[in-house]
Amino acid sequence: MKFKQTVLLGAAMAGLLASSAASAAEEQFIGLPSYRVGPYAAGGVGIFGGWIDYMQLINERDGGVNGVKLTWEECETEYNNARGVECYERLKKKGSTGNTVFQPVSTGITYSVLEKVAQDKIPMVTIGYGRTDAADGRVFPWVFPMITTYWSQASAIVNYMGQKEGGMDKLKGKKIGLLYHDSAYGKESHAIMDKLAAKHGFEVIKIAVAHPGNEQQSQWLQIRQAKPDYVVLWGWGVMNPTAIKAAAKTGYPREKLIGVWWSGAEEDTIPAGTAAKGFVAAGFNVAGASYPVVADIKKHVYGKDKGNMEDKSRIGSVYYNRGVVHGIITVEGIRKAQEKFGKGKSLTGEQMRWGLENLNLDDARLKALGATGFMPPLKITCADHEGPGKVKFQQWDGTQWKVITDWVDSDRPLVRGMIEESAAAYAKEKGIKPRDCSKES
Amino acid sequence: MLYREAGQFKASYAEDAQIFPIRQDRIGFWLLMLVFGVAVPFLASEYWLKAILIPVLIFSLAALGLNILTGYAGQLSLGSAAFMAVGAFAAYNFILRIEGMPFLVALVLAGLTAAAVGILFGLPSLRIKGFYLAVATLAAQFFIVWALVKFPWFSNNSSSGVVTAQDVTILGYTFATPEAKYVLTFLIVAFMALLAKNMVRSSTGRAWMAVRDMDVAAQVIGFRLMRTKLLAFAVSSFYCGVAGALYAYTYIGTVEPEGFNLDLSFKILFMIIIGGVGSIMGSFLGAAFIVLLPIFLDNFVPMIFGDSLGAGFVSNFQLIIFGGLIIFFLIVEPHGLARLWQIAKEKLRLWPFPH
Amino acid sequence: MARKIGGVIVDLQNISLRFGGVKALTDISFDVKEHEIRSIIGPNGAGKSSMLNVINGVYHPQEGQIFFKGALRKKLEPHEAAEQGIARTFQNIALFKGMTVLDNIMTGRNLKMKCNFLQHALYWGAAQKEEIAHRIKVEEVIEFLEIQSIRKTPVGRLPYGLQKRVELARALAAEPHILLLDEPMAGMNVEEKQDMCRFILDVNDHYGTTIVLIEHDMGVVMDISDRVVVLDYGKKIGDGEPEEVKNNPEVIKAYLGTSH
Amino acid sequence: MQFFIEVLVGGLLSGVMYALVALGFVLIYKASGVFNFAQGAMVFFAALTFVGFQEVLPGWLGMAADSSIVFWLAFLLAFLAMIVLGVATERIVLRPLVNQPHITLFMATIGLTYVIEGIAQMTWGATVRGLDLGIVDEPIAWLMDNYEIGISKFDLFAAGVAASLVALLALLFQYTKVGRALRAVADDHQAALSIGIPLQTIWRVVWAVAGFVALVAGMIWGARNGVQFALTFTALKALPVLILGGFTSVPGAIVGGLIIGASEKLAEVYVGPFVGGGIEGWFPYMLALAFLLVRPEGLFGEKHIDRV
Repeated sequence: MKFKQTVLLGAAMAGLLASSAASAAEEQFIGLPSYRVGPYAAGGVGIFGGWIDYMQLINERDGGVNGVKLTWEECETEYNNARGVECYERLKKKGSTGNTVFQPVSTGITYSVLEKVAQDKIPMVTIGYGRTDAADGRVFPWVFPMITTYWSQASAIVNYMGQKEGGMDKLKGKKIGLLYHDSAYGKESHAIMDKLAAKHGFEVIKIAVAHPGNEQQSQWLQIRQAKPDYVVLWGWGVMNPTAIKAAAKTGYPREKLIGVWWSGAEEDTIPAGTAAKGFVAAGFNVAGASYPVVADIKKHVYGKDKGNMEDKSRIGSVYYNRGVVHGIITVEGIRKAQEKFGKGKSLTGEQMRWGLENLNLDDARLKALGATGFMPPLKITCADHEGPGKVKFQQWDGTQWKVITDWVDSDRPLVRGMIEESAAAYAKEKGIKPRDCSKES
Repeated sequence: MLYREAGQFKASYAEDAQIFPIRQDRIGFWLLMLVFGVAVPFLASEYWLKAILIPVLIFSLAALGLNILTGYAGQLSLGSAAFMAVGAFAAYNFILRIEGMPFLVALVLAGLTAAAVGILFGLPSLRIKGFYLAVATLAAQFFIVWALVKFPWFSNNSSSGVVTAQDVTILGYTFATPEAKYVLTFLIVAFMALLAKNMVRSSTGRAWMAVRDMDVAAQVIGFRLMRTKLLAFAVSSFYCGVAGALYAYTYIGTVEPEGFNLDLSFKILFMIIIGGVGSIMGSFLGAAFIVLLPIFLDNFVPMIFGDSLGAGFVSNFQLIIFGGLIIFFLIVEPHGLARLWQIAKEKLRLWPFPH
Repeated sequence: MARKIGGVIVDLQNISLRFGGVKALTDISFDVKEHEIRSIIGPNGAGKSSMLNVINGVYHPQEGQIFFKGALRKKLEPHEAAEQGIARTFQNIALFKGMTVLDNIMTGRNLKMKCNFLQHALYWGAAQKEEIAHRIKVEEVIEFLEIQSIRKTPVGRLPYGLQKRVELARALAAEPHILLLDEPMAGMNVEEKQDMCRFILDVNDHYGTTIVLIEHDMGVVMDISDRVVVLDYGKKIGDGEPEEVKNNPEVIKAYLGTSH
Repeated sequence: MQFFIEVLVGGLLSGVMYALVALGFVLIYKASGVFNFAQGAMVFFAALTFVGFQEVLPGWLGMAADSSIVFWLAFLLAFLAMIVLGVATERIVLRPLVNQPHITLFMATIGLTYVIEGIAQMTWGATVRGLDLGIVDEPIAWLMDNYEIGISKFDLFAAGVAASLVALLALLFQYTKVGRALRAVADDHQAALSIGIPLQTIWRVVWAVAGFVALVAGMIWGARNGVQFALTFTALKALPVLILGGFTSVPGAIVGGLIIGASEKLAEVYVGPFVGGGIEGWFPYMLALAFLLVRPEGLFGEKHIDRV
């Protein structure tokens, strides 16, 4: 019985593999694990929509990257590790040169394939999630937690508070509440916040919210008692609007409530209604449909009715634009790699890895992409797989997000120190000899 | 005509009590073992090994564990994933903290740890029955996952709460390739399935089933309710714990509390319901079905609809089909795939003379 | 008959049992002697089954004392009663529906099996030997009750009469000293009843098993019992040899349903 | 003291919200013995359908989005959708599974959960939506000013809705023919059948009523936290309420909800800090479990005596 099933399914899948391999030519295949059902779908639809739309834009407007058409295939993971691994394995050999780059958009899946990508020689890019210490490219050559990590973000948020207070020294003696999702994700904030508290002399009050976080009465009563000067909202999903509403209910000023980038999208503020007005959140990309890159997508992709979004009003939303950033980094990595390995050629994962490691999106390049101010300038090196570590802060004005700061820096020395320490421990545990970056070309 | 037992006589009770009393079954079974134990590692692709066969084996083991508790001993549990988590974390910590800990010993210790936790959460079963107990087992599900997240010691102070499983090394050989991991998983699962089969066909299994079918009568006959139920919880959790450790070490490669959520508990419950409650083979059939169904739909649904519909539509449609098929199966064959197999065999036994 | 009735083995004194406010048994005393067939009769709801439940520890009376083999018995659980050699069958068949006839009867041997679950898991040496040794015993019972042809059938598929017989087999497999039978012949036709009577008498005869029997069929009761106790509304209204009880005016009143 | 009262009252009011969801479970379990795990998905589906219609109706009718006609029409349509869902469930899922073991029916409702979730997101998309019932979620001013106790108007409103819903259900059960039939069915399926009560009709009615309860619960939870997938998780809040109150008791659901709500908040505030907080996920389950050990049949459940 089991065997028969196996054979039948095998036959079905072999057929599929054959059909997708037939259309080779000069193409670059991108395997795209996505989630469009369940609780994660709300963000997923935006991210994957923006990402796919950007790749579509490159195909439609530019005829691909130097003539190499981008192809992709989605694979539903439901944000589940086991399904993610299956998707990774399914996608990795597809296309003429296999999967170019894997971006799981889930920390759990990132960890699950962390060692596999090195074996299979497929680079993994994790933007705004994943394994923080993988920013140390000497220990993790195949993993790219690009733009910024959770630790950089936490320090950038503290820097923002310092700015607001008129100097980092003013943070001394202040109380900062940390309202976090009681999960591995939320607890990622603890170590860095403790270090920052010690450095700047403020007090951190950690308050856990049990998943899913649709009830926060007791947490906000605790906050009201403690009267913190700021509250960092390290939340996810329904926890965010609930927190914003509860803040309003307890009379906590929304301007002092600062969300992380998984707490600062339209999905988090709209359900909170008027209560969300004034709420501030960090982001490594900003909202808005007026950026040339988004305008181009509207023109070249939606103009030809090839867009991925069913709900077109979400184009330019935080998550959508985050997807566009995913697209830009994917495409620019390919472009960079083609410069070295031959323009107009399909790349292997190994070649793509080089492209990503030498990625340099400076102001000029961002301008050419139509993404000035949309995302921070980005330069990746052999040792540093993170890049700028900067975020902008946006404030919800009741109907939309308004950018209120320029790119705010993180505490680079502190964060980098923690990253290197943690990566070194991993290297020791796994017996990895870190690369010598002076020898890399 | 091939499947016929005429002429096979049992000369002793030992022969009559074997697992497969019919010769053709024995041959078929050993063929199956040969195929999956020897041929598959050589023939199957990396994708099949890593993404389908290994998880099917591991989930089969977890389903087997739940089947012992729910199918044989009649105690409905919604917390199997939590016991898998206990096993995974126990194995990780035993290997991490005890120098030179052999993998197989760690695996047994992981199972025993899960068994101990299982006994603890099994205690309420002495007073609570049915859905009340089922909901009570959710306490285990939520509490265990919470504790594993809450106390960083369990994940060796990993900042993200996710830890990477160590290499699997037995007697100096490192199981690194998918083939090696598959064979190891296969051997462990096959061995434990044999143990389970032996337990359920002997006095231990009869005690469980007696408690399941009518607990008052079981007591009157002399079974001790407490010992029987707690043993079921312990053995079941042991199996789930080992499955959890294998999940971490030979499949996913990471140990993360949130991977063992309520959803996984439900999936395992589905496996035994679809496969067959109170059937060892059913656990395997159910696990294969539940692992393969979404993958099959993932390939199949877009094949029908093409790219004409949005990706969101396709994903949701698959979810609907998944749920619908489960309902369909429950309606068509509430006793699961194992029963279908049984019926097919009985038909085959009589074929081509139906009377 | 070769058997000899011995001394008192179970002695119940002033037993009262209540469920919440409902009195099931009120101040009942009676005894059972070794090797005898002791019947309990009475109308529906008289407390007969409760009586058996008190004897084997399913119910715990609020008042009264139980002497077992001459010693005062403490509050005990049903499985402890089983360990003392008390087996029983139930009014509404209490077989294990998901198991085969053979497995059901094998459960009767559980107290005599000494291997633990680890030995069972390996099914090697002692465990296998033990299993087969007990299987031989069970086969004797199967032969005795003439149910060889159905041994591999799931009990759920059997007709009522056969189920009753399997239940008896399960109780007999335990080789009990005392066998409590709760309406073993209910719902049977004449032929089946005759078979069942024969089995009961044979058990009593061959193994010397003490039997406590609840039965509605007066003919059967009067035929096979050594002594009969009569309950009505949880109270004892008669006790003695069949002839004696038959002529007891209170019993006649209860059974004919004249004014209460 | 003032803080304690605030936690307590807040907890009680949260408990009402849990009870609202638990009510749907109780209704279905009472009438059909089905432990309907899909209740959470029904809450989500109902709320999403309501806001979905609220979005599309103004376009269809050419009315202003905030018109009360749109509101009530959307409510009516969402209720209709729940009736259709209930009737379809009875016909397609329950009827073929009648007389199957409880666990089979339970598993079927988990399958049903996936179907409902899929239909909901397929029809209306995965977008998170706000829902405005026109009641602000703010503390009552004079309580705040005079006693520094923050009690939300919205929470009081929710409690009021829950109370009226229970009253309505009580009236329905007590004084209508369907209600009497329903109680008979709850007592004994076989007996009810034998005196000619049409079981299928009763089930359809109950599922429709449970759908209505889900709609109300979904609207209130949705107005509080937004209409999104997480509404399905409200079921997890309701389960401990169920075991505490008993699966078959409407008053049990209410009292259970109050107990769970109050004690979980008090525990989070007073015990949580000692163990690192975030205990609300499992505490209600542990509490219910501890309670069951003392009273296995729940608060209002009936004691069951094994007859042999």
